Amino acid sequence: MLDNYLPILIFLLVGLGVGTALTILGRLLSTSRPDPQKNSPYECGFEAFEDTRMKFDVRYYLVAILFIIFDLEIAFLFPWAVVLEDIGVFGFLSMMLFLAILIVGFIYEWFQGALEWE
Amino acid sequence: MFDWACTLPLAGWACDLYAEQRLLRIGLGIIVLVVFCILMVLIMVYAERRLVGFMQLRKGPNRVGPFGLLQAIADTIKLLIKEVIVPTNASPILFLLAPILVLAPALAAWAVVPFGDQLVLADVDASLLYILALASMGVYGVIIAGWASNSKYAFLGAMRSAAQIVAYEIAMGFALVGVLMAAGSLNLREIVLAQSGGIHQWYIWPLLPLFFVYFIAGVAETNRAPFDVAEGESEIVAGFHVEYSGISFALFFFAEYVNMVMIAALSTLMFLGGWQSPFGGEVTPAIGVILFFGKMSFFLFCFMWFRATFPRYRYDQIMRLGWKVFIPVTLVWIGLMGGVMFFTPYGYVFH
Amino acid sequence: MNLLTQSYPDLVPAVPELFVLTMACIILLLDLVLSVRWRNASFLLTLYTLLGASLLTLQDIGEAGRYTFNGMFVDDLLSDVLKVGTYLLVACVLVYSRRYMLERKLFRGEYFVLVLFGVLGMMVLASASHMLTLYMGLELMALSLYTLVALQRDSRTAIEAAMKYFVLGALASGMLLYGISMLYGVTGTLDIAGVAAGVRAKGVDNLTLGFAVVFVIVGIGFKLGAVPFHMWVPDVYEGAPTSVTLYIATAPKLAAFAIIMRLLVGGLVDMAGMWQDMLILLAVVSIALGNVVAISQSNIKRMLAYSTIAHMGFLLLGIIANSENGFGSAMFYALVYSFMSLGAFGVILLLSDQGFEADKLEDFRGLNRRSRWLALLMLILMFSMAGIPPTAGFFAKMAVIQAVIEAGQVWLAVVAVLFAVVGAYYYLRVVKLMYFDDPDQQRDITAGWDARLLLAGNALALVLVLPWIGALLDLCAAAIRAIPALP
Amino acid sequence: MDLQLPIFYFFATILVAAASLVVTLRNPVKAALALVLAFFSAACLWVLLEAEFLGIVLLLVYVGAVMVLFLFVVMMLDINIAQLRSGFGEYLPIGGIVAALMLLEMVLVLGASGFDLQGMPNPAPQPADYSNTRALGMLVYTDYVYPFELAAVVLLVSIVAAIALTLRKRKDTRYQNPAEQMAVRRDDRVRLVKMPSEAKRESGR
Repeated sequence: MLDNYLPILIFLLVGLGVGTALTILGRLLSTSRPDPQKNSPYECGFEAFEDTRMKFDVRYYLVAILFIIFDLEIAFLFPWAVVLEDIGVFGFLSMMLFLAILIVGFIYEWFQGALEWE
Repeated sequence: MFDWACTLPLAGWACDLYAEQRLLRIGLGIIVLVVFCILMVLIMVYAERRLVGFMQLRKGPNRVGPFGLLQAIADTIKLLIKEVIVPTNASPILFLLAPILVLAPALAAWAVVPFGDQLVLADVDASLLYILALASMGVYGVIIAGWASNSKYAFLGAMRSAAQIVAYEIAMGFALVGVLMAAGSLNLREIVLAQSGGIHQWYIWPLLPLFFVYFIAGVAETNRAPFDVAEGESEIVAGFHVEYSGISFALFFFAEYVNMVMIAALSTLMFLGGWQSPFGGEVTPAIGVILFFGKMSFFLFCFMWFRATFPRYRYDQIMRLGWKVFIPVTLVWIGLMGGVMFFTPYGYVFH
Repeated sequence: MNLLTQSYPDLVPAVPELFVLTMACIILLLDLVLSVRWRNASFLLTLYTLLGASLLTLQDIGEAGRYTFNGMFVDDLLSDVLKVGTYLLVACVLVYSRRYMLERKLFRGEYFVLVLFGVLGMMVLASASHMLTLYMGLELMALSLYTLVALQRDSRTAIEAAMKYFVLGALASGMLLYGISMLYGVTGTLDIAGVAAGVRAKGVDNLTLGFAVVFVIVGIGFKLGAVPFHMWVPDVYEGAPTSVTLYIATAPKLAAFAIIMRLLVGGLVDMAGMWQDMLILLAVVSIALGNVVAISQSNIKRMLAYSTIAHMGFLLLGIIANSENGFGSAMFYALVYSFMSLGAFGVILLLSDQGFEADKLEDFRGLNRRSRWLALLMLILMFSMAGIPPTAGFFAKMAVIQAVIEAGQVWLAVVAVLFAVVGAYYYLRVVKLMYFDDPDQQRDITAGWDARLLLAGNALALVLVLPWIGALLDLCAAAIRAIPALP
Repeated sequence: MDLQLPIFYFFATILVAAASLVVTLRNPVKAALALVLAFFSAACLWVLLEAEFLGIVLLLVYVGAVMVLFLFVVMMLDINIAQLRSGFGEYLPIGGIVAALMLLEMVLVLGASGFDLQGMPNPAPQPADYSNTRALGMLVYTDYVYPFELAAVVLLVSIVAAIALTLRKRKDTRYQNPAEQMAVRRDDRVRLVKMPSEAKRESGR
């Protein structure tokens, strides 16, 4: 089984290598004439007058948390879908109960307005 | 000639591999795949500009080479020799690292894509999961780019790309669950083989709603129009890569197109029977690869078509579509599939 | 494990759990559509749920242990007694805190749902015969409790308390998990009976097992709030809304006892020589520090928090004895303590008012003049906590100390009694404040009749239970015998 | 195959280095990125243990979802780095002692008889067509159905908790509803009134 993963490992390293090599190549081939105006961050022609980092509404985090919860749910669904034939009706029903519990949560989210983007 | 090296500690395995030529095969495979990606991107860039030009009653590139065919190569050379500007307030290392981190997973995902029954570099069992995982890593490049640039536009772009994932990844995952239920495997080769027997066996028919959800989510994941809110050149100039130029910009560009080809390839493998012929029966590997490319081109065409046709989605619309339309649709379909498979005699429809 | 003939698990033993889960989901959804005026419906439905669950649990209470879900769930006398105790405690918690929550705008559907899910977590814990379910139950309970503490979002202290509770609680469950993973590494199973067998096979002097016990004890120590893992207790008790403090101070103690019985006794009874030593340390320091520091408190919630720490030390004495009598007396102690704590926090709740928290000791000054009846109830509760006869608290203390003496740890008994005497000081100070001082305020007590009645029953029961103390101790001993690993 | 050993050391080194960077880096964003690297290396180690499903899910869930959002929280909160660092030196001795003790314990535990190579021999490598996902699926939904459903309940509680603790209907924030804005019709905004025409009075010009 691990034999199959060897090419992947090598490919990942090659992928990183290709990117790095091209970046270095670009630096070698390209000109470099720095200039304070050129190097300043893009701001539609204005001087930047404020820090980039800003606070966001809590609402954003809420959607993010809900997303993580559903992502975990998907992690549970994948092996289930693969072995569905073998685990039979019992396995199917156990997942339907799992989904039912989470659908309760989904309905709750929906009606509470957590899915609205204001 | 290298015999002496094999006596060194740790080097023994390299010699063993060399002896069985495994490393050589892997190396060749990787080179083929990388060259394939580069070629595909060059063709895509040219084709897209011509096609969109055609749709918008323009000419598109037609000066460099016959019919402008060499335009993409000219652009590559231009980008290679242009200056890479690192903004004053940026974190230089992360700034240069970001495009590399976008490119590496985009390339490495191809390791498990089967072009034919035997034509796959690494036939791992959980290949679909592996591609998903790598795709989700690509977002780091975008985020790092947005943060390291230290520019408001770039930051907003990165922010939006995270919202994008939040909106679509779940629907995409649910859609894939349907495919897995039908095929009973996470392995792409086995998923294709489960669709053998002709066009009526392809999963696009029984899983039509899931197919639409998947493809739309795929378009969103590659940050393509109409879901290109992370770039949104008319709103936030160029989003996360506003500060990038030269080769670093080219890497982002390259990765985006490689990802696009990947989504097209996955859609082909999972819904259109991969390399299989629509009339059933065995095909030779060469014909299989041609069929695979043919099906893939259709999806790639769709990508360009969307770009030429649709206006950009608004933020709240993206959210609503992802959470309130796609998730219920996919959930209902999964339940329906399971119900039909277990409690009615029509389960064969989904196999 | 033939998958083709996978048989359906026997759901009958788990019916109470399924019932509570279903009802919690129904209340969650119902509350979405009900208007604010109909909130009381959710409240009543929650009470009915607890009532229904206790009927379902009592239905098969006498029967021998029944395992289901592949031996991961057990329905025996121990679990039944603890579950019924939990329902009763939580029902009282809800009735006591109804007005308090209404006045603070916390009377929301989420509150009931989270309370019910907490109950579900405790039920799962009480019935766990597999370390995986034990852990899931623990997390379910803890997650609900963290949220309940933070439910008062505009209160800085509540948020701070929730944060401390969460961070330390997560650390504790991490420790417990670490210990569990070591046990799994050594014995190769997560089934608690299997662990017991594995420990016997591997031998007691296995170093890895030793470390596993250390981590398990640390995890349990955190959950119980025993010194030196007690840091969260006073802050959480003080910072949380009093109704939530009431909840945390009662039913979870039974759940913590369940963890000890299932994991430490059920799975690691052969390692008793080792965990006894550690528990002796925890118990002595808890009793000493809890009783001494409580004296200097001016906030009664904080004072009761330190008193909890001391009481948990007493509970551990029964465990240390490592005998059927000892475990039985510890169980009795847990039950009695949680009802005392219920009453004491109940009084604070009843005295609290719109925009006023009766959580200072001064607020009890001259309570006798304001309400003779409430002062009397508080007197009984304080006497019982101090362990003054003829209250149930006295018999509970006596039972554990007797067990310790039987186990030959006379010095431990002496230390415990000495510090109990020290502890009596601060309980009696409350009594003095109530009866011999003049009231600072003439605020009317506006508690509803239902809460008053229930509180009276709660406090008087601690005295009136006297004739049945022997029977209760027998019940506890019988419940302990349900654990298979005991010799 | 002895190739596994160098690969293990490769990823283990990265993991330890990245984990140390998480606590020592001054910039919280960079620390979070180091944590991502640590997760990635851990996932590779899991795959090396032939737990391919769990390894990839670690990538998918932790690296692909949890850390992305965590990174955003860190990026957007204005964390005062200097203030954050002030306690570092103060807690270093006690933290160091605890860490050293933990290390000692781990060495003792892992060196003890329970975990030595004789007590825990390597399992035979799995054949190429072995499906880790399948093996997992066969157990989770049947034998372990009870903890599995409990996991759903825990997730439900976390949904309720997240919404109860963060969702707030603010009355003071003014927000636009673009969909409503777009749905406006002419009739909602403009009222055409029919009026009889009047003769324009000529001004004296």
